[in-house]
Amino acid sequence: MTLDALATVLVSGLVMGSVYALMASGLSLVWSTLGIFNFAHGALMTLGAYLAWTLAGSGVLGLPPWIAMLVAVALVAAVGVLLERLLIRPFYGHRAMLLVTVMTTLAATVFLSKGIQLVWGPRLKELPALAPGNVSILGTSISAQEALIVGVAPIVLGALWAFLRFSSTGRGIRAVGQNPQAAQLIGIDVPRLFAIAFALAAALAALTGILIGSVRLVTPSLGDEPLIKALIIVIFGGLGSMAGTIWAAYLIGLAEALLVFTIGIYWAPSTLFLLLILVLVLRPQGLMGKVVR
Amino acid sequence: QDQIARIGVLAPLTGGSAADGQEMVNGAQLAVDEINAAGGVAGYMLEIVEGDTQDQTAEAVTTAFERLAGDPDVNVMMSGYASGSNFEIEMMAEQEMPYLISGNSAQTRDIIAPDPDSFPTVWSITPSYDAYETEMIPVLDALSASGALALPNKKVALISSDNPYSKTIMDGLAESFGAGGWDVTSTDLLPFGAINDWRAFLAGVRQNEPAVIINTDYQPGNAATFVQQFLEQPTNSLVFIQYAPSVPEFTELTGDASTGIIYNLLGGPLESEQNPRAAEVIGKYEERFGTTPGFYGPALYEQVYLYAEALEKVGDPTDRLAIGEAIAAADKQIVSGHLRFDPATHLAVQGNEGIPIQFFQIWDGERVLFYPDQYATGDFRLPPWMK
Amino acid sequence: MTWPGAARNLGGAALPQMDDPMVPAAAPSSPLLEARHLVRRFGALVAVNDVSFTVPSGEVLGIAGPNGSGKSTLFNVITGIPFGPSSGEVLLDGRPMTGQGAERIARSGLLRTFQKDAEFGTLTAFENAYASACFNAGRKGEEGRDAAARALKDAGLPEARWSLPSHALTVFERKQLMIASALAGAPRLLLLDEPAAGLTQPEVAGLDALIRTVRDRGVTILLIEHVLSLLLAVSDRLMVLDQGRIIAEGLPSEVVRNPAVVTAYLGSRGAAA
Amino acid sequence: MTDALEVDGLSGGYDDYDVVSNIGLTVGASERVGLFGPNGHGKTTILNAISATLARRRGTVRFFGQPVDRARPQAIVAAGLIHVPQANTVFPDMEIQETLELAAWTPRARAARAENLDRVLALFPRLAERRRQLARTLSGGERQMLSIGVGLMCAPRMLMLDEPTLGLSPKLKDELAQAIATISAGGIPILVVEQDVAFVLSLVDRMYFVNHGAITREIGRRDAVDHDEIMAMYFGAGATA
Amino acid sequence: MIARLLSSRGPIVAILLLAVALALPFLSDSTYLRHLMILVFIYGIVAASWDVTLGYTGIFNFAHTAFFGLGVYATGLLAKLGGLDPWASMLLGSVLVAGIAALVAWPVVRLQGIYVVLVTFAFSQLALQFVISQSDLTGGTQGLVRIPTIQLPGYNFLRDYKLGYYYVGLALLGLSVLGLQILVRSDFGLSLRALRDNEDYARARGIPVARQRLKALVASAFVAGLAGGFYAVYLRVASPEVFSFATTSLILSMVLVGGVGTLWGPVLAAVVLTLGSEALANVRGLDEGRHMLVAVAMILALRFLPGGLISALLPRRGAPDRAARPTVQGPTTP
Ligand SMILES: Nc1ncnc2c1ncn2[C@@H]1O[C@H](COP(=O)(O)OP(=O)(O)OP(=O)(O)O)[C@@H](O)[C@H]1O
Ligand SMILES: Nc1ncnc2c1ncn2[C@@H]1O[C@H](COP(=O)(O)OP(=O)(O)OP(=O)(O)O)[C@@H](O)[C@H]1O
Ligand SMILES: [Mg+2]
Ligand SMILES: [Mg+2]
Repeated sequence: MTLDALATVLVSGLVMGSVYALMASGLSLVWSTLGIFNFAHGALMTLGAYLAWTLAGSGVLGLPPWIAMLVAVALVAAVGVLLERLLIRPFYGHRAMLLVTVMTTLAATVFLSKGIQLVWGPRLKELPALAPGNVSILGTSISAQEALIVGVAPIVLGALWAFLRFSSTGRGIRAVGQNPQAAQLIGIDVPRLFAIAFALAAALAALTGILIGSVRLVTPSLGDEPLIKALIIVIFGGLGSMAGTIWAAYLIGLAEALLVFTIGIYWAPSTLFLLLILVLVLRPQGLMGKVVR
Repeated sequence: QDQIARIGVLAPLTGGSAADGQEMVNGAQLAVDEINAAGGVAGYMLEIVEGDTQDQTAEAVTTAFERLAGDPDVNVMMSGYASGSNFEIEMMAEQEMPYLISGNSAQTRDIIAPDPDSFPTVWSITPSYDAYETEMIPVLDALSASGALALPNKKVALISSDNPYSKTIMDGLAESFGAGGWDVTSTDLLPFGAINDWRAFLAGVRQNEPAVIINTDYQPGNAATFVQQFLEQPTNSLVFIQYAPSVPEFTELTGDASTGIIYNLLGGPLESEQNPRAAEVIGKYEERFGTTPGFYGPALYEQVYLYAEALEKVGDPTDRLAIGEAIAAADKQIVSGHLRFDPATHLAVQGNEGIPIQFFQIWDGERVLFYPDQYATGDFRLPPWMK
Repeated sequence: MTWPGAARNLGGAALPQMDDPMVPAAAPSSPLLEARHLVRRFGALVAVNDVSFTVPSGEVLGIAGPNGSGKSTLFNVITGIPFGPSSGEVLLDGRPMTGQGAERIARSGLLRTFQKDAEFGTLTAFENAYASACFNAGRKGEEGRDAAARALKDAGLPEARWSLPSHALTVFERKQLMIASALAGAPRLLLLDEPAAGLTQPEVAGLDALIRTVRDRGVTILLIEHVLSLLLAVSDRLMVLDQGRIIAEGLPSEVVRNPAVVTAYLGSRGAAA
Repeated sequence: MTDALEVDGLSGGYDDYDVVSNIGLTVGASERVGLFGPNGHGKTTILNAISATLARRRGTVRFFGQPVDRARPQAIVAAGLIHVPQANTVFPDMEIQETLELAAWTPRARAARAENLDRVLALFPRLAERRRQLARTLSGGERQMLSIGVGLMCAPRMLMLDEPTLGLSPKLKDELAQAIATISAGGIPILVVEQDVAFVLSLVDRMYFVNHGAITREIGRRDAVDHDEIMAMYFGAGATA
Repeated sequence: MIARLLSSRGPIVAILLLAVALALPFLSDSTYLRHLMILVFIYGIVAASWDVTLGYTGIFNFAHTAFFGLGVYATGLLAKLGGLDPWASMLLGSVLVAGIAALVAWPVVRLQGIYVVLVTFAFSQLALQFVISQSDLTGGTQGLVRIPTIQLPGYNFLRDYKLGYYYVGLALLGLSVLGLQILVRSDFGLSLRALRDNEDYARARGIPVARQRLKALVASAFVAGLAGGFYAVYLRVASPEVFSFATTSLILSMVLVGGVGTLWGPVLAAVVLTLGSEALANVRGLDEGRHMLVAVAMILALRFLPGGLISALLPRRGAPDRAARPTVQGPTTP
């Protein structure tokens, strides 16, 4: 491989990895704290992108892109709180909680994405770029928007990690996920932290949706494919391990870029899947996960 | 006092293709309302029943079909497209149900051509797609000959996504370019779906600098991304994109960036002074629904009229075979050209005297029809990125 | 699901059956179990550190030691559940067990209970015992139901509770069930991990009797216990672990006087017991 | 001086039935009180009802004179009534040190965090050795130590301990008894559920005997019940356990 | 056996339902209704067999729809390109699917809980990708059309207003559920539930966890493959959408709304969900709204019938109410 090609692969892997990491972080947050897979994550991404579109230039309100993005993120966080109340909280302690919440969040996905189609129609939308133009990294030209994602991702992820690790609310969220009863007994307001965790995850989803939406185009199915990818990354990264998730995101992004370069885009996804299966057979506890025993 | 004849419209009303589906129903409704306002046909008032084919799964299509077929007043069905494979044609034939369709003509032909007599009631108003594969070179030659375009070399790069429509066209193009003495530098195939990164292909293009770049993926979103990424570092090449630029969304998404892109259409609305029918139908549609239709709205509009004329002739909607026969005899000007059916394939006849292939170039958001000459609305111009 | 056959067959089943073919008579010549240089590491921590011992057939070997001294880990590596040793090996009747797969080890007669509750929560108590009879002892159908009923009776679980899903049982009943299901699986060596934890004194007394009955039927027993009254009463021999190593071994009455044991494990009050 | 805990007519249970009913008990301002009785007869349920971790409960509970029977669990903890649950696994994927620090959650507890942490680590040196070990990998006894340590980190004004000696070695049990005595000598009243009668007798001033979801007997220190009498009580009640 | 069958209300309800199902074509001659019922039968089989792995064995198997889809394609290819009799194709197709399931099971039985989702999901993506890429054989995204359909001597399935398909479908459903019922009530079924409840403990009681899981996967895949085979000969087309996530979530909703860990629950939910959402399809102008309504109804059902639809018909046997302990639980890593 020439140095040039290597740079291309690196940059494109970095872009993909950053996107994946952003997508997966919110999902991982909910998984590692509440112990559920939030299948509505993708729909929340889409919702964020559409809300931002409505608020920003092309939409009704014509707010500056940055403001529109923040408002949309806040709105989606509120939706997240609502979803937690309606879809998650009633099922705590259900004997098949994991599966049932898969279903309720899937139902929410249907509801949200059909609702999005009703409100915004099936046509594609274009979000104004937060950073217009192109930049060149390592001699490879990418859009400034993608460069922005590469830059923003580590900041957001680092902040999230530090929040969970060091802030007391963050630690509380982790504790609540691991043992709600014990958390109650040290004085944690369990329902509140559940809601915070969900709101945070929803906000991350919206942010990701908006960033992706400004690189690609906004469609009602914007979040579908990212959801699947994120799911894979979260599981592969290791159960309940935020750091593992992030590593897995970048690793898979790079691996994918490399595969696309070597065997072409057509077989890259399948090969990636095969690789994942192989790795799991060799390391049954995921990439970074601890042996759960 | 009037009896009712219902028209079953199979359309993807929910899911990813809902925009097309809505247009189909709108177009049909427009025609039905006109006909009813004029007093109906043969003592019948027309009425539309929708069958939602959702995401076009076999069971969704069959369910929609059965639901419509179960209604004794439904004696005709029509659709832009209902499934990817057109397998519903067989069900139509089993029930001798008149069925008018406009999409997927290759699939239609594959099912009907081996034994056309078994499908007396199924007709497609779209011609065979063969012209997509064969007409490109003559058109390019004509442009070169006229001096409108100076091709720097005889290299062409092709790319497609893995769906039967695009892939068939790409393979056909590769073959005819090869036969025409061209050097086909790539025939890349991408997985079907949303494609966000065309850069691997474009990198190859920048190396080879082919005179012509052809993307046969038909999805407007993908095409828009393609154009944007091409323009990041354009080469001195003619850019051709299959179908997608005909969709209004494409120009909305790309804005000025799409100026210079060319595409072609078979069976699409033929908007030209020589074919006033197209402007008329599109105008009516815009007035009624407030949006510019693509192809499927006008197509369903025409299909309803085809049926109404057949019913007029036969008089009895339940005489399905007679209706089918009456449709087969159609010989009229429609939005996409002059319609006659080929008895061997049950497709509309293609050609400059039938339904022509139309070549367009986008210029400042407008679509300029530059071929065939007798319908042309303007001339081909050198795209802004070419020297 | 209830098992109508079970209740019907109970009347006829004589309880202790010495001639039960699945419970072989003691073979005094060679030890039933031999552990050789067992080691289990967790990163830098050596939880079980070069432990070797033998258990003759028919014996009750008590195991004591401070918290975290490696007792439960020792059971883990012997039975392979959930993990085997880092090194060393375990022999049953002179045949090596290590690396065989946990269910094979269990089926050759090494049956354990767990320190934390373990049961098949949604299965009834009876099904819990039957599953063990069926899969561990290979007693299917009628025969398995007999064995399960007998084991439940032996363990003292009241018959009225047999058809409850086991997660609905009380703490003590679940302990009884865990032992019953081990018994139903035709054990040769029974490994009990703190069976008396959290039990009331009368219940401990009941456990004492149960352990003796099982032993008398030819089942060899390894018993981890912090409830000294029980441990000292039923053990033929006592082994004390500290920091993964055996620090004392011998007759219970002697071991409890060993100063090392007193400092590490018993403390002042324990020594008095 | 008001009692630390006054419970009157307390009932509680699961789904649609009561496990315990009409419980009345008091714990004096610096008193040590024991609860004992056969397994499954509702001791844990009583503590759950007091700490409001049970959805279904009725009756009155006063903590240093303040009614807390309508309060949510976090408010009760904030008031300083700390419940150390039975055989709990705390937070399986957290390290020991992290768990203990987290346990000082309420503002009151956070203020005394460093000091309490030192006390806990001094009480259970094993926890100090293993600061970075994940709770899920602890041995049964170590986990119990952590669970008690968590309770102490909450800056209790009163402690409710549910079978604190479960799985502890004799030596540690001893040390724990002493520690509890020290804690309570510092003015923290204690309500302890315990099966080891010898242990509980040596520790408490008063005991309640819980049987079939009700308190059936109160035994003062001066009543000087002996071991046999207690056994008799169990045998009278335990047969239906 | 008979006595045990009659000892609970389940089989009586089942027999009643069966009687209704048998009589239905005589009560209504609508081919539309018959078509819907045939879909119900097919989805009922897929959902019930999925529950053997998902509910009874506790394997987070997301490859079940892929097994169904492979059944569709295997039968379609054998009958169309292989020229085999469609009946034989259905059977051989399901055997093939069972074989593939055994291959998938190889990594699956070694993995813990949620990792199984990844492998099974990856497998179904691979299966889809494979089917699409082999377009010369499978027709790619366009699908495989004109699959020969089943025949009986002197009987034409195509001109009988779907009566024949109806009864074949019903028979397949009956046989599949009966077979699965026998399976889950056997000692083998007991061991599946045991290892679902506590894997390590199951090992400690001599249950060969990996082997039982493998058998459960293979058995449920075989039945799903059979349903796929019938789907292929009934609709006479095989298209890649059968692998789609939409299909997976439709059938998953049947399992969960019907009641996890039961066989009749998913079948019941197949009836309710299929007919219910079709009834809404008849309301004009509801379009996307109809899917939203179904979604809301599903959440409500999950919320207010935690034991599934089946629990509304049959009170759970054996355990008194206290059996269901509503304890709050942390992340479950089964
Ligand atoms: N998976 C693991 N990872 C790291 N350390 C572990 C693991 N399992 C056990 N340990 C440590 O190994 C030591 C021995 O544990 P073990 O459970 O065997 O103790 P024990 O003797 O049974 O104690 P107890 O009487 O308290 O139950 C403990 O210090 C424990 O913390
Ligand atoms: N979550 C629950 N749901 C339903 N019933 C329960 C639940 N927890 C406990 N029970 C029942 O309540 C009764 C009392 O249980 P509790 O745990 O209060 O008893 P206990 O006296 O603390 O017993 P132990 O000494 O075994 O801890 C028991 O019969 C038990 O089965
Ligand atoms: Mg232990
Ligand atoms: Mg208790």
